[in-house]
Amino acid sequence: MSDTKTVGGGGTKLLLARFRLFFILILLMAVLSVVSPRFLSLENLSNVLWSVCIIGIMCSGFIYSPITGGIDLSVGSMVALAGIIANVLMNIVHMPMLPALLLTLVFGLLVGLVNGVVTTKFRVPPFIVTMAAKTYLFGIAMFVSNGDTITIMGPKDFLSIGVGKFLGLPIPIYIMVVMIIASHILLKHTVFGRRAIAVGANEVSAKLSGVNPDSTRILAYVISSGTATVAGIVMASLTQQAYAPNAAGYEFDVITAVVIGGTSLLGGSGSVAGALIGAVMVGFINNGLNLMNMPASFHPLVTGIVILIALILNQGFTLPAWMKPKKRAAGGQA
Amino acid sequence: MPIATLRRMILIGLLLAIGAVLSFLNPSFLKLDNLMTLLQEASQTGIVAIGFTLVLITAGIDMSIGAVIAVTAMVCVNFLSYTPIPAFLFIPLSLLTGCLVGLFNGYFITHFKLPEFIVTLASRGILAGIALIIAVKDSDGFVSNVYIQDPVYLSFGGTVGPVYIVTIVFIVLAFLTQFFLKRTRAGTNIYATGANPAAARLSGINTDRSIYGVYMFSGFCASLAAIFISARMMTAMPEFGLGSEMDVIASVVIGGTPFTGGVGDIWGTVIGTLFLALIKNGILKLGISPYVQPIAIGGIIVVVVMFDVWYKAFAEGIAKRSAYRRKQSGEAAAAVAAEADAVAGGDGKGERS
Amino acid sequence: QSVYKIGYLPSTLGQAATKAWGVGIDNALKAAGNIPLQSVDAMMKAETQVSMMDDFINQGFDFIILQPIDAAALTASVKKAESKGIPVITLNTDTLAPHFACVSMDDYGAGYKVGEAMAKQIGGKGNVAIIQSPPGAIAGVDREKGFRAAIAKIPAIKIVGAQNAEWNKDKALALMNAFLQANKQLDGVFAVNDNMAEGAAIAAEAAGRLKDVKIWGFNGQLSTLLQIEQGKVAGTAYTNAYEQGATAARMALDVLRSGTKTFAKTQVITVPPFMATIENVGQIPANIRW
Amino acid sequence: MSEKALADSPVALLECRRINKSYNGPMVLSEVDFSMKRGEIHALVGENGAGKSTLIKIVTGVTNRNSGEMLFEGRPIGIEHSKTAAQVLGIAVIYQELSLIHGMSVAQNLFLTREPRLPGLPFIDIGKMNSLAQELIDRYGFTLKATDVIDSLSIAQRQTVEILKALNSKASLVIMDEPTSSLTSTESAQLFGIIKRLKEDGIGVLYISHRMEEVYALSDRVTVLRDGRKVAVLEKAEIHPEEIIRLMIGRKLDDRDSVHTMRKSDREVVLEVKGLSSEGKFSGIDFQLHAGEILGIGGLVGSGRTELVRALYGIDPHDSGSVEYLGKPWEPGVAGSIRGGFGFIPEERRLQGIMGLISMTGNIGITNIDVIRKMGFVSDRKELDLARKAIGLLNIKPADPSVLVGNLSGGNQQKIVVGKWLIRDLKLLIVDEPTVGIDIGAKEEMYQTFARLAEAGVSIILVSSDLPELTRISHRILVLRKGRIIKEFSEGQVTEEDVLKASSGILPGGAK
Ligand SMILES: Nc1ncnc2c1ncn2[C@@H]1O[C@H](COP(=O)(O)OP(=O)(O)OP(=O)(O)O)[C@@H](O)[C@H]1O
Ligand SMILES: Nc1ncnc2c1ncn2[C@@H]1O[C@H](COP(=O)(O)OP(=O)(O)OP(=O)(O)O)[C@@H](O)[C@H]1O
Ligand SMILES: [Mg+2]
Ligand SMILES: [Mg+2]
Repeated sequence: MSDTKTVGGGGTKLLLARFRLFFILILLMAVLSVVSPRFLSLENLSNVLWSVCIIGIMCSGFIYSPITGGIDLSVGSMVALAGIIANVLMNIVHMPMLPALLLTLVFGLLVGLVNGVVTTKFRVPPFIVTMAAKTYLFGIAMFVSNGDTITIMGPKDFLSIGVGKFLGLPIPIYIMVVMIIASHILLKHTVFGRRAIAVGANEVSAKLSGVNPDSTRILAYVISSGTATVAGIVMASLTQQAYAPNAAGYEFDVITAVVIGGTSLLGGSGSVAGALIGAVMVGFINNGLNLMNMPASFHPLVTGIVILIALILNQGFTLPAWMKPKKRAAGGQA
Repeated sequence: MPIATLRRMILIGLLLAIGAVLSFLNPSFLKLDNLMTLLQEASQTGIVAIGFTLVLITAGIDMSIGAVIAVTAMVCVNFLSYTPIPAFLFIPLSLLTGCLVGLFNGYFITHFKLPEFIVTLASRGILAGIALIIAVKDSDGFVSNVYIQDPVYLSFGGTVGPVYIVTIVFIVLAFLTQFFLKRTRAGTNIYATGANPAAARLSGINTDRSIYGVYMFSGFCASLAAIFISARMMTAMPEFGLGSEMDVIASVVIGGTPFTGGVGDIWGTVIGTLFLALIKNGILKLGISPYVQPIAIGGIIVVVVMFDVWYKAFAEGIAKRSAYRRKQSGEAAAAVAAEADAVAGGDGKGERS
Repeated sequence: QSVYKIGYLPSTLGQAATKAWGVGIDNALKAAGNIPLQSVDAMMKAETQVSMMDDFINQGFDFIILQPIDAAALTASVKKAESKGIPVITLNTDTLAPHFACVSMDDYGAGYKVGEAMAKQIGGKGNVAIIQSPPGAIAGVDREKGFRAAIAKIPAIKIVGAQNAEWNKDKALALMNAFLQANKQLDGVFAVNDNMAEGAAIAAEAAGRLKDVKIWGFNGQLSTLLQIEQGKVAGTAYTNAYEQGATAARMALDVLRSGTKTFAKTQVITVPPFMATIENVGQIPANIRW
Repeated sequence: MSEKALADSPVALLECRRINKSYNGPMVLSEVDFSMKRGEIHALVGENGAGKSTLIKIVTGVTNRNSGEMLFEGRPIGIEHSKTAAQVLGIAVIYQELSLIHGMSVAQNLFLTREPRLPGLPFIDIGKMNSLAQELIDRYGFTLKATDVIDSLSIAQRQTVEILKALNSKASLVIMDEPTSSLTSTESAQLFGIIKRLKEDGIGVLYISHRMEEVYALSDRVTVLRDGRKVAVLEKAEIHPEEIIRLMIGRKLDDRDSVHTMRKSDREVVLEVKGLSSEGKFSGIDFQLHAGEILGIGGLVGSGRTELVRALYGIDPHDSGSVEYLGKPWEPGVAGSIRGGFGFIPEERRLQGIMGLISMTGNIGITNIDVIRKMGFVSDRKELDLARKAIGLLNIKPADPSVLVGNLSGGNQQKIVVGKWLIRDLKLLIVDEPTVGIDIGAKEEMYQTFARLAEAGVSIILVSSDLPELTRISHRILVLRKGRIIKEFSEGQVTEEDVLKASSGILPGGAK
C-alpha cells in the first residue's frame, strides 16, 4: 500500500475505517432493499439525497469544529435564523435576491466569528459558547420573526433553489455535493486543513510549529456557521417557510452523522466523505422506516440502535468479555 | 480554594442583587408562594443537575437525562394504569429505570470506548422511542396522557409547611452527594478519573467502575426528578423532560463545574440552579417579551463563564506571582545551602537575599 | 372600574392559529375599554406551560385564557387557578377538571368532515395517507380519529399509511416523498395541520403528482387558503380563529363583571368549522383570514 | 521470617520466563527472561524502543503479554491480571509518564485508593491523611507541603511526589522507569539515598535509566535489552561502562572527560539581546549569539531558562528590552521566527512536542508547512519526502512514516520532535532539554548533529540540566539564577562543578 494517502492524521487504520464505513452503508442498503422493494429505485434514492441535503450541507462545514477539538451546537438555530433573515431582506426590505442572500451569509459568518472569538480569546469552552449561541440565536429568530410561521411567497428564483431540478435531480443535491467536495479538498489538501487537524491534535505543539491556534479555530467556527447559513437558505427555499423552531435539534443529527463518519469529538481527525456517508445512512434509515410505514414511535428507537451498531462496527468490532472464546492460561506450559 | 469560594460569594451576591431588583420592580416576587414555586422549579432541575455534575467531573456528558425523565414517567404511569401495585412500592422500582440506562451508557462508553456524547445521544433517541412505545394508549391505539389520581403518588408534588417536598429532597440529596464526593474513596476516585484517567488507572483506580457509577447516578437523579415532575403535573407525557438537558447543563456550568473534568462540586450546582431559575422567573415577572428569555439566558451563560475564565486567570496570576516572590526570598536560601553541600569543596560564599 | 389583569397562555405564540386567537382576544379587550393583555409563549412544552400558569397565579392575574398543550398535564394548573379564584377559559383543548369554559374548534367533528369531503373529491375510492402530529398531541389525534371514522364508512378507500411529521413542514416534505414512493397510486393525503399539508404539496408538485393527490390540511391559515386558490392544496378545515379568540375574551369580561368564581361544569362553546375548497374559498372574506 | 532470611531465600522476587509481546505488529519483546532477587538494585538498560517500559508494564499488568510465564515471590501471575494486581501483589511503580492527579493535593495523591478512614466508617479522615503524608515527606527529607495542590508544583517536585507515592505502598518490589530524567542533581542524590535505604530494608528495586553514571554507581546487577531481546545479565563485578554500552548499541563510544575548554566565536553576531525582561520570569538579559556558536544556558530548575527561550522564540511576550536578529530589530513571534530560520525544541515532549494521534508524516509536515505549501495547498509527496528524510537522519524506529507518533517509544518520540526541525533550513536552533529520555547512542548522534549544524553556521541555544552535556557541547555557557545571568563561561577550562556552583550562587574564582 502506498504511503501517500496516510498523511496528516491519516494512517492505514483510518483508511481501513473509511472502507469499513462504506461496507456498513452497503450492508444497510442491502437490508433496506430486502425490507422494502421500493427502496432501491433511482427516484427514491434521489429523494433520500434530497432530504439529506440540509444535514449534508451543514456537515460540510460543521466538521471543522470537532476537528479542532471543539463543537458547534449553534448550527441548528443558525439554519432557522438564516431563513428568517433571508426572508426579511427579500420580502420585507425588498432587496434583490442575490445581495439579500449574500448579506444573510455575511451575518452567518459574523455569528461564527463571535463564537470563535469568544471561545478562543476569552477561553470559554466551545460547548458552552455554542450552546449559549444556540439559545440566543433561537431567541433572536423568535424576536425578528415575532414568533411567526412565515410562508415565503417569493421571489420565484429563490423558491426554485429548493425545488428546482437540473438533469432530473433537485438543485440542493448539487449544492450539497459541491460543498462536500470543496470541504474534502479543504481538509485534506490545504494548509488550513492541516492546521485544523494539528490544532485539534495538540494545540501547544501546533503553536510551537507556527500555527496560530486561535485564528484556525475562529475560522473553523466561521466556516461552520457559514455552511449552516447556506443550509438555512436552502431549507427556507425548499420548504418555502421561515420559522424559528425549524431545524431545532439538527445539530444532533449533524453530530451523529459526523461521528458515524469517523470524526473524533476530541479533535485531530476527521473525514468529510465519512460525514456524508453518516448523513446518508441516517437518511436511509428514516426513509426505510417511512417506506415500511413503521409507526412513528419506533423511528427514534431504531435510529438510535442502528447508530450504535454502526459506531461499534466502524470502530473495529470488540467482543464483550463474556462472548470471547476462553483462552487457555499463559503459553500453555503452566 | 479561595478562588472557588470568592467566585461563589460573587454569584451569591449577584443572586441576592437580582432578587432585590426583582422584588422592587414586581411586588409579587417576594410573596411566599412565588418564592416556593421558584424553589420548586429550581429543585426539579437541580436534582437532575446534581447527577449531571458527577458526570461532568469525570469529564463526560450525559445527553440522555431528558429522555430518562420521559421513560421513568411512562414506567410509573404503566404501573398506575395496569397494576394494583401501590405507589410506595413501584416508585423505588421505577427509579431503577435511570440506573439501568446509566448501566447501558456506561457499558458502551467503557467497553466500546465510544465517546460519551454520542452514546448518550443515541440512548436519548432510543429512550424517546421507548417512552412512546410504552405510553398508555386509548382504545384506538393513540397515546393518551393519563390523569394521575393516586394520592400517594400525588403527595410527591405536595408541600411540608410551605416548602415543596421536591425542594427538601433536593437539599438532602445535595448534602449527601457533596459528602460522598469529598469524603469517600469512591468520590475521590471520581475526581481522579476525570482529572487524569490514565494516571488514575496506573494508581490502581478502576476508572470503569467510576464511569458506570456516575452514569447510573445521573440516571437515578433524572428518574427521581421524573417522579416529582409528574406528581406536580398529575400526569406523565412521553415528551417530558426532552430538551431539558440544556437547562441542566447551563445550571451546572454557571455553578462553576467546568467541562474539563476533575473539578467541581455540588454547592456550585445548587447555586447555579437557583441562579437560572431566578433569571427565568424574573423575565416572566417583568413581562418582558418571552423571546428575550432565550437571548438573556444565552447571554448570561457566556458572560458568567467568560468572567470565570478571566477571574481564574487573574487569581492564578496573583497566586503565582506571590509564590514566586516567596520562593525568591525564602526557599532560595535553603536550596543554596543544599546545593552547596552537594558540591564538594565549595569555596564560594553562600548568597543571601 | 378597575383594570383587569388578563393573561393569554397559548402552546406557542408562533403559529398562525395561536396568533390569530391572540389578536381576536386583544381586539375584543380593546373594544371593551383598553384592557391590557399579557401573553407568554410556552414554546410547546407542557412543563413550561405549567410553570407559567403557576407564575400567573402567583402574580395574581384576574383571568387566564389558556390553550393547553395537553389536557391531562394542565388539569392540575387549571384546578389550582380556580381554587385561588382565577377563572380559566381553555381554548381548543378541554382539561379534565371542570372550569369556567372551553371554546373549542371541535377537532373530531372537523376531521370527520374532512374525511367526507376528501372522499367525495376522489370519487369514493382509492388510497389515502395521513400525516400525523406527534403521538399524544390531543388536537391532532382527535382530527385523525374523526377523519378515520369518516373513511371507515367507505370500504373502497384504503388508508395506506400514517406517519408523524411533528407538525413540521420539512419533515412532512420528506414523509410525503416516501408516501409517493411507496404507493404508486395515492389519491388523498390528510395532514392534521396546514403547515404539513403545504410541505406535502411541495413534494407532490416536485414529483409531478400534484394533480392526482388531494391534499387536505387543517386550520385554514392565510397561506393555505392562498394555496387552495392556486390549486395546490385541495382543502382545509377553516375556523374563524379571530372570532374564537374574541368569544373567549367577551366571556371572560362577562364573568369578571358578574363576580362569579366557582363553576360546577365547564361551559363548552364550539365554533363550527368551514370546509374550504377551491370552489368555496372565495366566500371567506379577507378580514377574517388569518 | 526475618528480612535477612527472606533476602537469602532461593525463590527469586520476580521471575519472568520467555516473555513475548507485540502490539499488533512486530515483536516488541521476544523470549525475554528476567529475574531479580530481594534486596537487589537491578538496572534494566537498553536503547530507546528496546522494550524496557513494555516489560515493566507487563510485570505490573498494565499491558498483557502474548505468551510467557511470570512468577512473583514464587507465585505465578496470570496472563490477564487486573490493573490493580500490582498493588495487591506488592509492586510499586514509578512510570515513565508522570501519573499524578491534577487538582488534588500531595497528600491525596500519596494516599490515592488507600485513604485512611475514620474508624469503623467508610469516610475519609482528611486530617489523618494530611498528617501521615507530611510525616512521610519529612521522613525522606523532601521539602514539600502535604496540602499543596499538584498543579502548583514544579516538574521536579512532582517527580518527588511520584517517588514518595511508590514508597508509601508497602511494596516488596519498587520499579522506577527513568525516575531521574527530570530531577536536579540534589534531588537525584536524595533519591539514591532512598534507593539504598530500600535495599537495606530487603526491598528489590528495578531501575531503568539512560544516565549511565547512575547505573554504574547504583546497581547490583544489570540486564541489557536490545531490540526486544535480552542480550546479557551482568553481575556487579562485570559492570563496566564500555561493556554495557557495547552490549546496548553494539559499538563503542568515545571517551568523555569532565573538563572542557570554552571558545569565543569571532563570527558575525546573529542574535543580540539587550535588557530583555519579563516580570516574574527573568530580567535584564543581555547577550550576543554568533553564527555557528552553541550557547549553553545552565541554571537550577526554575531559574527561568525555559521562560527566556520561550520569549526569544516569541511564544510568550516580554515586558521590556530589545532583540536584534541578523543586525535588524526583531519582534519575536512564532510564525515570524519560523520564517526567519528559527527552530524550537520544547521541554515537555508529550505536552508540547508531539501530536500523538497523528502519523510521523503529519507531525513533521505541520512544522514544515511553509516548505510543502503552494498557494494554500499542500503537497503530500513533498511532505512524505520530508518525513523520510527525518527518519533517516535520526534513525527513527520503526521507519514507517505512517505510524502514529503516540505509539513510538519515548525516545523515538523525542527524535521526531528534534527531527522535524533538522530537515529545515535553520539559522538559529533553540533546544530545551533535548536529550531527556534519549538513549546514550542516540544522544551521541544528536550531539554530533548539533556539532555539524554549528559547523554549517547554525547558531544553537542549548538549555540543559544535564551538566556533562552542557559543558561538553557548548562553546559558551551562560548561567541563569533567579532570572538573571549570573555568570558567563566563555573561555578557559570549565568543569561541571564550576557550572553547578555558579547555578547555586557560589561563584568560582577561575574562569572569566
Ligand atoms: N501502545 C503501543 N502501541 C504500539 N506500539 C507500542 C506501544 N507502546 C510501545 N510500542 C512500541 O514498543 C517498542 C518498545 O517500547 P518501550 O516503550 O517499551 O521502549 P523503551 O525501552 O521503554 O524505550 P525508551 O527508552 O525510549 O523509553 C517501541 O518500538 C514502541 O514503538
Ligand atoms: N510568572 C511567574 N510567576 C511566578 N513564578 C514563576 C513565573 N514564571 C516562572 N516562575 C517560576 O520560576 C520558574 C522558572 O521556570 P523555568 O521553567 O523557566 O525554569 P528553568 O530554568 O527552565 O527550569 P527547568 O529546568 O524546569 O526548565 C518556574 O519553575 C516557576 O516556579
Ligand atoms: Mg520507556
Ligand atoms: Mg526549563
